[in-house]
Amino acid sequence: MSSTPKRVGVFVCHCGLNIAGTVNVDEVVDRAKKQKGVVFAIDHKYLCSEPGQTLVRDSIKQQHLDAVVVAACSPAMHESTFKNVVQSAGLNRYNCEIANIREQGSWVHEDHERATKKSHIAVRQAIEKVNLNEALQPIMVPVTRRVLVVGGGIAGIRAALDVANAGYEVYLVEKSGTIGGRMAQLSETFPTLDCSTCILGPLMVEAYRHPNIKLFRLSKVEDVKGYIGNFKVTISQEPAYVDVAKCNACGECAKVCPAEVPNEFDMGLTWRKAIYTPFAQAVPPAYVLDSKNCLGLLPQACGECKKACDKFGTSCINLDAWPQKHELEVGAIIAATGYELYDATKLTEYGYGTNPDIMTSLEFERMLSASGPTSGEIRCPSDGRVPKEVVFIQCAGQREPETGLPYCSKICCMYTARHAMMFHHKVPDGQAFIFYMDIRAGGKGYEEFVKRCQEEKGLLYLRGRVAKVYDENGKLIVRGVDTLSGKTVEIKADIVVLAVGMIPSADSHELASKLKASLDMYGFFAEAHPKLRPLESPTAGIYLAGAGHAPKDIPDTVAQASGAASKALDLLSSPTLEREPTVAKVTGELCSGCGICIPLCPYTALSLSPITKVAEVSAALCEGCGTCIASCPSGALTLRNLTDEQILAMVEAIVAS
Amino acid sequence: MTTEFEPKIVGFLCRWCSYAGADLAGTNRLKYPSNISSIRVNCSGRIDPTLVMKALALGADGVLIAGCHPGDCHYTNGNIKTLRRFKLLQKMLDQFGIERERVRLEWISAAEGDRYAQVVRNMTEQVRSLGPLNWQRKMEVTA
Amino acid sequence: MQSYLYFPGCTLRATARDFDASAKATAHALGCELKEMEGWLCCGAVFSNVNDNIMTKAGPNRILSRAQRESSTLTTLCAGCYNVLKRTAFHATHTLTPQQAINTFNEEQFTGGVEVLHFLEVLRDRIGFDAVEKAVKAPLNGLQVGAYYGCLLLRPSDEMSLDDPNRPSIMEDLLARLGCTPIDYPARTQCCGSYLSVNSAEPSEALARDIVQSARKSGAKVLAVSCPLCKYNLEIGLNTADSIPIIYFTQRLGRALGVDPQQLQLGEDQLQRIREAQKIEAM
Amino acid sequence: MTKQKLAFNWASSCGGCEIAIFELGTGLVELTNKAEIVFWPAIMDYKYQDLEAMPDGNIDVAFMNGAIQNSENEHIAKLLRAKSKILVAFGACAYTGGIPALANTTSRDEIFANSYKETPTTVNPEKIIPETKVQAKEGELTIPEFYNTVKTLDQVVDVDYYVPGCPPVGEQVSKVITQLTEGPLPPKGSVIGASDRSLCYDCKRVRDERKIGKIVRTYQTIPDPQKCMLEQGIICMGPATRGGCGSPCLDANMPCRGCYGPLPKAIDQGAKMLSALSSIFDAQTEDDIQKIADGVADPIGTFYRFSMGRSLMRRTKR
Repeated sequence: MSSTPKRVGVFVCHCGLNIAGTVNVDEVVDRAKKQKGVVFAIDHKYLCSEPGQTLVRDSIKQQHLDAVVVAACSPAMHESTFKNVVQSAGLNRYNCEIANIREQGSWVHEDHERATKKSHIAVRQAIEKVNLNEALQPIMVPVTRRVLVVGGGIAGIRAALDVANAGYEVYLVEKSGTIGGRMAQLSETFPTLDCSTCILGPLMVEAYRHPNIKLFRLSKVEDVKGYIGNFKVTISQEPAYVDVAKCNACGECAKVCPAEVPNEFDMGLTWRKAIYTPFAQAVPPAYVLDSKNCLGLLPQACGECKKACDKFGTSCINLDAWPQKHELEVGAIIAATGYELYDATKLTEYGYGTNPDIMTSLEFERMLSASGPTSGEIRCPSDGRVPKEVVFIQCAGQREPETGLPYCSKICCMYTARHAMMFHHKVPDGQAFIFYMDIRAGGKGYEEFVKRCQEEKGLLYLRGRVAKVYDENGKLIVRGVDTLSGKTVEIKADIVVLAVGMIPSADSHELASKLKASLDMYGFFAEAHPKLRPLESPTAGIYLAGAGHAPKDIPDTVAQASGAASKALDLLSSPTLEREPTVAKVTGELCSGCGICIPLCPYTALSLSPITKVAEVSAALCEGCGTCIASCPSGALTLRNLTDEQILAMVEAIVAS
Repeated sequence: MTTEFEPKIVGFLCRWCSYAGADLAGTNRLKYPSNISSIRVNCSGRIDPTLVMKALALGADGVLIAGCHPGDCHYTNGNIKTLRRFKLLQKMLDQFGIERERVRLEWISAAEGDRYAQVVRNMTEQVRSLGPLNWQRKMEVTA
Repeated sequence: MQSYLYFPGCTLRATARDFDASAKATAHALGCELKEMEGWLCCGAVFSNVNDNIMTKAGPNRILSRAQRESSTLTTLCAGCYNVLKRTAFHATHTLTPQQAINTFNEEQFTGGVEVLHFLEVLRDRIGFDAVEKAVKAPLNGLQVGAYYGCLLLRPSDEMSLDDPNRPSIMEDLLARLGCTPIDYPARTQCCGSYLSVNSAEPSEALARDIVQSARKSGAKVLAVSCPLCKYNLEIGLNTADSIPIIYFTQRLGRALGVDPQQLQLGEDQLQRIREAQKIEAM
Repeated sequence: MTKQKLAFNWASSCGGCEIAIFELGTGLVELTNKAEIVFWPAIMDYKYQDLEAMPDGNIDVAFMNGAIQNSENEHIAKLLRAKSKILVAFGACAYTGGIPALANTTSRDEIFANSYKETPTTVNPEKIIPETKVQAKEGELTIPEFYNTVKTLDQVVDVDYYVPGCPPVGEQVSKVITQLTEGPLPPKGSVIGASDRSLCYDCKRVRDERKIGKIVRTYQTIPDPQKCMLEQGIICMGPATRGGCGSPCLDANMPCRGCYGPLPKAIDQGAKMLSALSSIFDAQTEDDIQKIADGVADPIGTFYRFSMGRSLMRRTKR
């Protein structure tokens, strides 16, 4: 606490009409002038603009201000901006406080008088607080110059490669037996129709071979400790039971394996063995044994694969392998957890699951793929006949509050057009019907692509929703409405394809809570700011890439991945980083060493000194949450620049008004 | 009373979830009564019952403590520690005769701008119908 | 004897006495009773989606506030009444309606303390289909019955929550227990035209024809319904050639339980038509 | 040298603080060599007139114990203030309200109803309750007015020093008297005769892990004399209470009840203790937390046993 009262300057922003439209700025300025300690108060149209910042900087010098209160938008927006201004004017950056009169003022109140009164209160709060702020210097901590990438899809691969190519080590964690993710399952990509695996494959290999990238497949993040620049991550890894170095993928093991399970790569349209290669281009190019579906390892139930491998193969199978734990230290983490499809069985009106010829877009995708169950031929799953009528239902269960998916998955209009076109190329005498709500083809070359499809004969776009899909005497009937002709239509279909929505992958919630990164209302990773910081989580040191953040197509995903990588590189570029010094502090003479606070600290920043018997804080570990302060029965603990005195001064500012 | 009573509500909002949620309410231009003024703290775990009681003693008619949903705390489980304190505090405030509607603990995530607005509307109305708390005067009453 | 507070509704006291009678008889045969509630009145017939329209809400709320005094549940038969009452209770408990205003107007308090049940729910969740099956005396060997739901029983699904609005099974499950062969046909959840038939017959007749044809195509010989209005719409305006015998599920149930047709108010003509339709001595 | 003039008086209290002075024993005799006791109704027949007769500032140090619960208490407090150079709030009641201030959880009417009507032993057929004035054949009789809210001494007059304790322990009393009679004087408003750290600092009991799975009341168990009371689930006010008492209660295997009052930086002793205690509840879910919290039978009576008068809320809403 400063002994001599600070000379405080108050700056009130109009933010164009955002604030001034509701709040009487002049009145806020006048009333601020009357506050104790305030020697200067002025308003400005846009304080965050260069002239605005200059005004603050110059006034500090001319008016000999010790402290500054900026009444403007939320501190989440420009707190650092104005702290920097204050610093550049030669004051300690902690002599600056923000009064939030926009997000929690002008924007939420209609009554001008009340909005103005509340803004005045906010200003008073800030004045009270800044008066009691102490000048602090940032705490410097070292940065571990390594990056963890979670998720081995195209986003994870791209981000890992960018960081690795910049010369930093990367840990790439993937839950399945290979990297590649969803993109590897795709047949072609819109709008250029180039073969998905052909463009992905080389990247997979590059990532796998890259000296700076260490791949942990069959792995998941177990635990995350620490903070930006200094994360300690525990990875748990399932064994592959196959020695990658020795395996030459001869496949003898799979031949003899008795355990058959649906092949997730083919969306369950085909079967695979318990020992298998996920797909042809999988890296590492070796077989994997999935212990969940193996007849038994502990105790060993069959062991046929090992026998076969020892006999015909390179005896690379070790059935006694154990799961491993890896302790990793990284400075930044990139979350690239990707997406899954909404459970189509929940959309009972479309009858998915009651008839094999009703399929999801990703199942249809597999059927289009040369590496798919039908090697690229389109057949009805029910009886293998070539379908003549195929109905595509866009927005299946999407843009629909009832299903919990009010959002648009962004890619469906495009891939459905592609699907219809591919179908028509493969079955020239076939007829494709596409039910759509509206076509969203924003993107380079997208609109042109859709137009091409729409003009192609044999593709019929029907604007409207499908009411139900039902089976009448072995024939699929699609009943919907064509809102352009205003008629209900009934279509006899051989195959019905549902463009179901993208949802965050199942384990992203678990990862988020370990990373302490917040999610949005749908379970996608939340960004720090939708416009200004779309690549970062609000939690420092966590960066976002791909469809785990929001539904995205491949170009957007790759772009965001490179963006996230460069954000991480920005952090790694310096060996140390500054941490907020607003941490807990103990007044030794008042502490009795009762120890109540010790177990409350999630960061073990508190300890009892063996010599003095009283509590000590490790400033480097403290995150400044303040829970220990609230618990301290003797008031010996305080939070720098958010002391009880300061909070109560703010409370008084509120109730005294 | 000639003019309607306008309660004074002090809001302690955690920086990562609830304050961000309150900001989101603003970004979405949701409207709620201006009776609440917020104080941004890093974590709801910072809130010492002393601060709540002092606020009431100083003349606040209601106090809202808002933090992240359990499991989502930016500091692992600061909100759980708040919940522990709050449960016992609530029991004691009952003894003091302070209605539960006046002191509330709510979980509001950064995505729940609408929820924040709703909570504030609802709480303001409840406190308004309870009338002023006026603790200062109650303490002075001797005769 | 287990007793369920019961709301008959106007139609069951007029054109659909057989529904009322057969339900009471079958309930009795299953060892419980439908106890008619004190001072019931018209449910309002249509649930108004305008929530601040207190007038349309007053009636059903009054019914429920009275039921509340007698029991924690209220059992209904008519799909229309069921829809109105269940939604009224739902809106009250979820305070979607200005409950305070309604109660003040009614001078009767309804606070949501009544669970509105359809007799089908009673059979499924309270008595249990197993118990029903045990009580079957005259199994209807393989009689092909199509269950017709219409819309009011099932929609809006989040408020009615009786069964899946797209693929319901509660009636089929019951019929199967009685020895029938339930017929699944696409139109069983389609709208019957409801009050359209009052002012313009054609569209509702068209709808009815669709439904009946769809049922016949799939091999149904008889339709079981749970709504007098549906029954009316499906019967009227179809010439006997493309019509199909339509009875209340309670009558079907009653027969299986060996209740005398008189008690079920199954007219001889009805029985006759069913026999013809079904060429086998199932009834 | 002229002897220092001392005064002792009690307001609303049990008299334990008077006894505490006798703990000086023979020291009392030595005291009278250095100082002259000019007013001490508890041991000698002083009259209020004697006090009123004194010129202002006549007394050097006045020790006032007891809370202010009626108009007489307040009148004498003011009188004593006027007549003394130094006024000391002596003991928990004068300093923080003490046990009498627990009356603030009810009201005058309830107290009267209870004491003069409801208690089984009361015989009061006419249901008479005390009036400040009554007409009798002797004329008008008056008694002091009973207050609805009990106050601390410094809520009615300006106080120079505070001595906590119920009662202040012997050696602290002699220290205080010497300090105030011989100087050097501490800054005005100081709490004297106590430590600035909590009782835990002096506590000899062993601490292991700071958590509480269940609240245990003293009658339900015989505490392990070696282990920290809190860790045995017994509510011990030690962490939130000034040390300096020498922890006699804990030595007698009873938890601290908080008579030495709040710590220097603690705004409210009860709130601080409540926070400290609940913070270490060993529960994660709302229900489990509630279970433990329910174990605290009477929060106010527990956390404010001695400090209600000086608490933030000061009384309940009546």
